[in-house]
Amino acid sequence: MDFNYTEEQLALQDTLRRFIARDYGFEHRRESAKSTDGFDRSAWKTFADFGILALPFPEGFGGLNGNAVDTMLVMEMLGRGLALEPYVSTVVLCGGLIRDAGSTEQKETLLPAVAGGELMLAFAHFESGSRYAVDHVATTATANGHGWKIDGAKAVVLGAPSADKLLVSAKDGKGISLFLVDAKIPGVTLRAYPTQDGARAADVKLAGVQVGADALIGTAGNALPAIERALDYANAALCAEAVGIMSALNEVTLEYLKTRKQFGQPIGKFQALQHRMADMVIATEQARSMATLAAVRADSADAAERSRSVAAAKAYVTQSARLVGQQAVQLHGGMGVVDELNVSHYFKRLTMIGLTFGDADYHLGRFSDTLTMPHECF
Amino acid sequence: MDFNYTEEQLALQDTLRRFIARDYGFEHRRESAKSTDGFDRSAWKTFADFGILALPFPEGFGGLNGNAVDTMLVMEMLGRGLALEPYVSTVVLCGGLIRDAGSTEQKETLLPAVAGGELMLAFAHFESGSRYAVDHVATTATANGHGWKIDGAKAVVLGAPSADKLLVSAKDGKGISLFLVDAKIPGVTLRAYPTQDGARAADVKLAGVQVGADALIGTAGNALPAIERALDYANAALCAEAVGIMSALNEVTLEYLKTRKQFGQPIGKFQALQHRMADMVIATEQARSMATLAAVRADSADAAERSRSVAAAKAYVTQSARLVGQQAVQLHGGMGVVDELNVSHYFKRLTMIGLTFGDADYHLGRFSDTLTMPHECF
Amino acid sequence: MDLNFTTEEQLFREEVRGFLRAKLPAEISHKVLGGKRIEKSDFVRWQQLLNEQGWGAIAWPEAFGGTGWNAVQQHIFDEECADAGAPMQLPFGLKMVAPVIMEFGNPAQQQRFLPHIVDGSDWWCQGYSEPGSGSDLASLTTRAVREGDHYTVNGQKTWNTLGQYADWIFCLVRTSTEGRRQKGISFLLIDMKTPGITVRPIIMLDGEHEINEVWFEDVRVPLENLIGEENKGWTYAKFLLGHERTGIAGVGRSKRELKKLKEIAATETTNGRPLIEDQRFRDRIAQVELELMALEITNLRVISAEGEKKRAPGPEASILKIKGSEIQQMLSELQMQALGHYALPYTEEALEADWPGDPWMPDYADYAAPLSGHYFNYRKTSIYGGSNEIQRNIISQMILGL
Amino acid sequence: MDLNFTTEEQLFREEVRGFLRAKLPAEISHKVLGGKRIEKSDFVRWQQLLNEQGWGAIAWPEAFGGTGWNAVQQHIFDEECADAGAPMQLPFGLKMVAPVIMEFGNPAQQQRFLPHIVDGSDWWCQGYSEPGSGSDLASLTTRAVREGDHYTVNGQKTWNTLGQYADWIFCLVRTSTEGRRQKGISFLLIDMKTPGITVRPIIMLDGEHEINEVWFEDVRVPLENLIGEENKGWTYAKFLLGHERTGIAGVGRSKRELKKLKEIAATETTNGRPLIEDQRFRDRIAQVELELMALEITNLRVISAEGEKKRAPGPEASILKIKGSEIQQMLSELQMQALGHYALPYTEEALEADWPGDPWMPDYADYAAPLSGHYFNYRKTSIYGGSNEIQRNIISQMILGL
Repeated sequence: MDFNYTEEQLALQDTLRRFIARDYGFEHRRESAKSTDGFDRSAWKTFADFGILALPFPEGFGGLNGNAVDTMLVMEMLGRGLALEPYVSTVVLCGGLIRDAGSTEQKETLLPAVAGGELMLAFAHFESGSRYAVDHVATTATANGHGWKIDGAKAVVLGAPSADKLLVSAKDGKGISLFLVDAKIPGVTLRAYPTQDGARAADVKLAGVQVGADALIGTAGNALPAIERALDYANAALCAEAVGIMSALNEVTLEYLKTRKQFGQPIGKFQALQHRMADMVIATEQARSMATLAAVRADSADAAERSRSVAAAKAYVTQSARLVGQQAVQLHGGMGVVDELNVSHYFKRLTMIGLTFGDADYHLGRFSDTLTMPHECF
Repeated sequence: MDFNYTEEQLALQDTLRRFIARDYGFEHRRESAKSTDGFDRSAWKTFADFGILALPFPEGFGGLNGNAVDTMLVMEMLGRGLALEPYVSTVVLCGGLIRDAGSTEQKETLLPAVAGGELMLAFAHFESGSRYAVDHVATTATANGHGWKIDGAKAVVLGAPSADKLLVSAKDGKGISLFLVDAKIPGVTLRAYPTQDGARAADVKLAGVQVGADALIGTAGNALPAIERALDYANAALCAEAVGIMSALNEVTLEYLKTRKQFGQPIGKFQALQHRMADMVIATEQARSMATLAAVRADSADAAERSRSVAAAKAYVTQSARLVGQQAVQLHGGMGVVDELNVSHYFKRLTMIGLTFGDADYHLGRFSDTLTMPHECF
Repeated sequence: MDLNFTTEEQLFREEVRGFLRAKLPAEISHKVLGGKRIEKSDFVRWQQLLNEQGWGAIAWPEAFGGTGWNAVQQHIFDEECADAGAPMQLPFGLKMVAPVIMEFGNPAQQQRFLPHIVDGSDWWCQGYSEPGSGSDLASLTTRAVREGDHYTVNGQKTWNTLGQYADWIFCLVRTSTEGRRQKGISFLLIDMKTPGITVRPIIMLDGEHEINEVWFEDVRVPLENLIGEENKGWTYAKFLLGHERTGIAGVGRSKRELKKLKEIAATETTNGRPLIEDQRFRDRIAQVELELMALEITNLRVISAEGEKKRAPGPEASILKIKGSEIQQMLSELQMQALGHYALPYTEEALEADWPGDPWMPDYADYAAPLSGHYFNYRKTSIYGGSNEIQRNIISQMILGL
Repeated sequence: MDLNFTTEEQLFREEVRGFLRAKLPAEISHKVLGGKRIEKSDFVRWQQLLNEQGWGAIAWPEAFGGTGWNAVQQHIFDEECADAGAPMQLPFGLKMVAPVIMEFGNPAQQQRFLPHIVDGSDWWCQGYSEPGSGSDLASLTTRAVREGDHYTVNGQKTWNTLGQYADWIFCLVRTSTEGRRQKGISFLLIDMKTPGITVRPIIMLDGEHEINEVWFEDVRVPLENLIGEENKGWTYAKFLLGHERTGIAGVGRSKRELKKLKEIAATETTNGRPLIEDQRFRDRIAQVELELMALEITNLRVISAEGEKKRAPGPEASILKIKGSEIQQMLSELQMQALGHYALPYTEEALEADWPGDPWMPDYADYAAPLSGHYFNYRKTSIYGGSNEIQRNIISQMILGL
């Protein structure tokens, strides 16, 4: 039982905290969101320098052999900074998929490029009409003499507009497979848009897209377990990001309660608001506990235990984030619903986290369905 | 659109209000609860004098032709007084069943006796293992030369210990039938107990109970619609009772907030408690609206509309009653959890209402299941 | 006790429906029902159409050009308009300044201003809140100094809704700093074209320009634009705040949005079945529908009681505000949640009436586009018009006597 | 960052389990697990058995006869005891007065009182609250007047838990009315056999006698029973209130009750299937299990941090109290709800250990009998020990600085 970060982890946390505070202020973030890419490519380079793009990869492939707790730490800091860079898409999801499902050659080619910040990836998996079902893939892959032909459409692919390559899930005869698809080749069309929280995504059409045999990640038809793992890992990362945001939002709100005056006193003197703030703090501490659980269990070899814990954490953290986000806005009054302050941006990002890779009800359902089985409490 | 009581209704309300205030105080109620019957037989006589035992019956059978709104009015006042008398069992449920399903002769024999306060009845319907399913009846009725033989067991029959006769639901070959069974005849055994709220109930065993052909209420196998209607009517009545209790509990709690002093001022000066009290008042007003809906719709000829509205009301009122009951206790602090004050007794009765004839989830489910059909809002 | 509408009320409802079918322009209802951006011209055109029918001011007395309808009729009208997709009639002229002008204005003011409100030719906005005075309105500091035949106004107002279109603003200004803060406030009507007025947009969290700051720099306001007496403005302000009643619960609009929520949930699929067949989500709809059913009846109870003039408005207005805003928020949240992945895209162009939809996205992404923005935007409903915390203060202190 | 227990901790857990298997009397665990009434003799017998093992005071320093266990060990012990159905060790002696005696008592007091707490021979109760001072403890009025070699105590205490069995009571009394109210309070230990003490039962809403009023009429208390200095009692009282830490979250007991809830839901049937297969009810269990999972980890975070002495106890104690009590209440409410019709009967005799069950009722009605009473009774958990409102005051004012 140990709730401490290691010395190295603390050092990395400190580095990121200082970077966010000094070089990733709110106005900088606003400019980045408006730029063509929708994020800051120089920040991405800095991330590479910090090593966080190499974090979850094995040392043999240019990585740092980090675990999900390392990722938690990074995500919490990125959350505080409302970082727009597609870290989850490129590193956590696609990097993780290649690490878990790719061939040695693919890992050798791709992971160092991700780690170095030269290769950006996006995971084109969910489809319209499938909602959050992980195993629903209508996109098809047909083997032919040149490799594979892929047809289908993918919905709301996060990070796609800036991705060099897409990891596309598709069904062949046997099951679900993963293909590495260059975003610029014929047949691939993107309709890009910003997301509500200022990031970028795209709907992706794949019409007779021809890729070589080497585009197949790992072996054909066996990608589902790796996809499930990657999404659990990503959801654990989102939990940590949410906790970072909630902490920051509580700080901002507490400061507002202490400085905003009405009826001749700081509004933080009103007991109803004090108790609201107390509930926000409680929710955040509880969410932090669950995000910790998710991080520790995301690395578990037992898939059922991993999924159950991550589902529990995502459901709970989303509920907590809803309370904290909504109440931070409410306690700010009019200042909570304007674009000018960071409050509304934190709130929007928290809301979108809750709707990414499964909403609270979806994850509650996953967890609830395990209840008939015997378990220790966590 | 009219939310007013008629002159007659207001007069009855006034009569009951004065009776409760003058003759049915909390200490009187406590004594009644401790007595052998668990209620006050002289109050029952007074109810007969007031006419409320005759309320929902047709004039031709000694009744007053009252509707569910009249019953609502009565139940609200009985709620304020935490009346222990088995009004719902005898008048609303059994009286209603005989009215709706009985033969003319049965109505002529039974309803005037109920109206006069000479006959007390209990509805022996639910069984262990069936939870709240209305159509689940394992008790059997077998036709024989002498009439019917009944075998089975009924769970938690409210009002049974004081009932002269039981209305027993049983399955024959065709469907569910209702039988009037003398509580004292061979084969009928009761295990009586108090309920959590100070009323009385019993588990009832029926072992080879022989009743005559005239014990069958109405025709064989057709009782389910009448049972459903009677339970809807009873649930509407319970909603009104809950609203009466919630109003009374709010008054008591408000008074406590104004008089109890801590830190040199009435605790009602603390904003967190003020807002709690405001939420209790809001919940009660909203519950009153739903109880009104239930009362108006309980008389509806359209069974689907009736059931949907009553389910909605019972679910909602139970949720509101939970909030009001729990918070009334909380705001009273230690004084809320002692037997001495009426607060805890109101709370316990509210809790039991919520668990009688279906809990909030059961009724929410009934309502939710209708959602795929088109409806106006109420 | 009867929850049914009378025959006359039903006939009235039919009349309203007939009018809406005949006169409500399809291009406007398309925008409203689709959650598109509503233009100034849409609001004005609809007000003109209502005025032509004699229904420009449903809550006003007939003497001032109103319909004289009772509260239940007004409720039916509101409900039908919402259901048909008529734009909301903005309250600033009709429901806020007009009752003050009728009650406290002089005949000249009544003749000058009221007809232009009914016929839609004057667009009004509100100058109450200031950066330093939100919930604590009486702390306002915008100064009006009497100089000969006019006041000179200096200061800043904020949370001014749609003032970028306004012809007139009604303002609370400080005309005295002596005595209790409430004693030195006056109620002024100010022509927005007066030199010295600057309107600066405030962008909301959904990216829309709906509110403004309004700056006053040596703005000259003729004395004749003072309502009632100098330093009595707080009385008029409280009258105004307490006056708006029908419609505060927003039942009609919430019923429309509930219907839309069910449509979305019937379209969106999960595991190959409509989302509404998923018990977990359906229960959430059921729960908000229960709240709305209760509120609809509570609302009718309140307006019926007021209609009979049996008593003064009670705590009910605050109950209606609290529950009404919470239900709006719940509905917009569930609409967003229902969308699944398509809650994420921010497609500003989808707010335009002539957006053709996007062949890239599935059909439902068309109606989906504005919904997350609505959820964000509707957080304002528990903040504006007296925050829900202030409403709970009102219930507990003014009504319950705590 | 590691959520697994170390090998030593796991071995320690095995040791505790072995002890419980060997020594916890079945007739006692039967009562605890069945929700039966626990007698004084049960509490005392269990304390004696623990004492024989050297585990009578797990949180005390070894110097005073404690185990010297660290916080994680204490947590494991609590958890295993709860799961096995050991009775709670009452806090009044062990966790409340003992730390005060250790910190502020003189050696004579320490020798006189501490061993008898560990071996179960002295039963302690608490004399803090008074009818007029609940949350506002400093307003207490029970007077102690120094007269020669003793104090004469007059006044009334209330919310005294299980004082009907007590040998000793620790009391806050007023020894001075000068200066700030907090300045005139002293901390006295009083022998319950002293003439002038009357214990009057207060019956709780579940019908049980668990608390009392304690009246003092000219009760003579030797000066040597004063803890520390006269008029410094408030300092000791605050120390006491802030001291109890492990166990406040009640995680072990709540895990046991969650298990029980699932067992009930697997037994009770609806539509012929176990209730736990009903998604609506299962989701409710899931929701409280999420809360408990989070609390378990929060609790471990707090006690780990304290164990490392890296910082003083923070807002976490109040978080643990609030969440812990809410979860206990939710669990008892769901247990009651799970019962369906059998939530209604009040079967007092079922609280007796030797109740044979009732052949009339279905099997599950046996375990059902105490559960509604528990729900009612557990409303106290958000009231006692500093109400949850007071806890929120503490978080917002003491910690957040509001």
